[in-house]
Amino acid sequence: MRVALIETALDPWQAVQTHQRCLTPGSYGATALFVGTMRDFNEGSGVSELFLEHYPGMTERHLVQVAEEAQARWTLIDVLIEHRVGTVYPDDPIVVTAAWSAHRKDAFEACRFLMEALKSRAPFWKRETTEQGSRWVERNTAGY
Amino acid sequence: MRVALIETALDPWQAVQTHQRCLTPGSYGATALFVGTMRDFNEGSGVSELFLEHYPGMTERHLVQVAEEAQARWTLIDVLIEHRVGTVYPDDPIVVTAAWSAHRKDAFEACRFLMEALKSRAPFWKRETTEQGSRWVERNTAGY
Amino acid sequence: MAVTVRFFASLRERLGRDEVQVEASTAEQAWQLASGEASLPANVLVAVNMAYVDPAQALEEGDEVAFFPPVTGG
Amino acid sequence: MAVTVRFFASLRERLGRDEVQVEASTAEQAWQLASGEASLPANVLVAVNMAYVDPAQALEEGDEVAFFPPVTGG
Repeated sequence: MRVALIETALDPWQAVQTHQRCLTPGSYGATALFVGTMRDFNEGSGVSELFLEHYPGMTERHLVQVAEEAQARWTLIDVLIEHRVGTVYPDDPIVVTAAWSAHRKDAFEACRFLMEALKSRAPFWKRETTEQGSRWVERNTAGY
Repeated sequence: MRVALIETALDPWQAVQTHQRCLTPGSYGATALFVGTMRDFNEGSGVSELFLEHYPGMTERHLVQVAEEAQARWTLIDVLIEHRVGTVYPDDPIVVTAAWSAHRKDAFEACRFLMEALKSRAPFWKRETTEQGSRWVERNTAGY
Repeated sequence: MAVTVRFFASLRERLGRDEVQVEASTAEQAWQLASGEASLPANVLVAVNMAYVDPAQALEEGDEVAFFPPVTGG
Repeated sequence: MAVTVRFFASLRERLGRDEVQVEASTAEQAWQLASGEASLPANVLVAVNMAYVDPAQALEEGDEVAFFPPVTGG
């Protein structure tokens, strides 16, 4: 399991490839991956910049809990969560979640669970900068 | 939309990154990806080699139909399907499906649909080589 | 109708043939003539001109009729 | 109990404070003393020592009590 907060540029494809090198070749048949990327619009406004605040200590702890819960609920070979903190710009990756399994059902469901659980529990807060100034994002969009 | 049959090594991470360069930066917030990789075991036997047969013409046509159906059913920015044909070995990627959307719900559901629809409709057949010789795979495992 | 019949994967190996020309008016009849077997096995899929069809479908001159086992891609 | 109260994100900005030391026996009471507001807004989340808790939970000496708005990561 790998869980990390990233303060500089997050490269999700590199993160997954690097992590995958630790897995036993031939053991997994299914990799499900999700990448959340910063959009340049939200709720009708252009967004030029996003600040990602977190709660050092608590955030990492909850990401680990989410990863452990996925491993308990599905038959997985491994999971990965990396999440940006600090200031990001449009087109920057914000988060990557991945689940490796022998079979695709477990990988798909676990990967989606990682994202939904992370969004509902891990203490991160987004403040976005628009033409009208900066504002805190009040809620996430529905995931199911 | 990109749909391709690949006769040489398939690099799913490169495929996704290359395709993503065609998309408008900042337009998508969600990328869901699935990679199917060859395992070295199946139904209790070790597998050393897998031959992927297809029906030239019909296979491509059905991959395009699957991609178009995903785009009709979900709000997507783009989709990608690449599938290996020919002989593959353990740890080789066999298939990648990806869906880009503004929101994660559409990306997750469409990516999973691409895989399930592809597995149920696109004419591919696997013949695997085990210690006992070679055998045709009779059916896929359940996806939902 | 003169049609081209194609077999794929395990079906091609079992029947020992790949492509056969026959005169048939339905896919079922094309199966009988091309495979030499009376009835189409329940799990065999049928495509005419690369689209899945019901085996009872009427054929047209020059159609390509394909028979193959359940697909196992992905 | 002497506890450390921490505020995050929009709550920190609205209250104009980041970290406050107070003497309180529950998280709710810690809120009142640290924020200067009588009641805890319904959508404010409460964590004690980095675990989510009910605001009525009793505190222990040295606890870290955090208040923050709905989380919006991912």
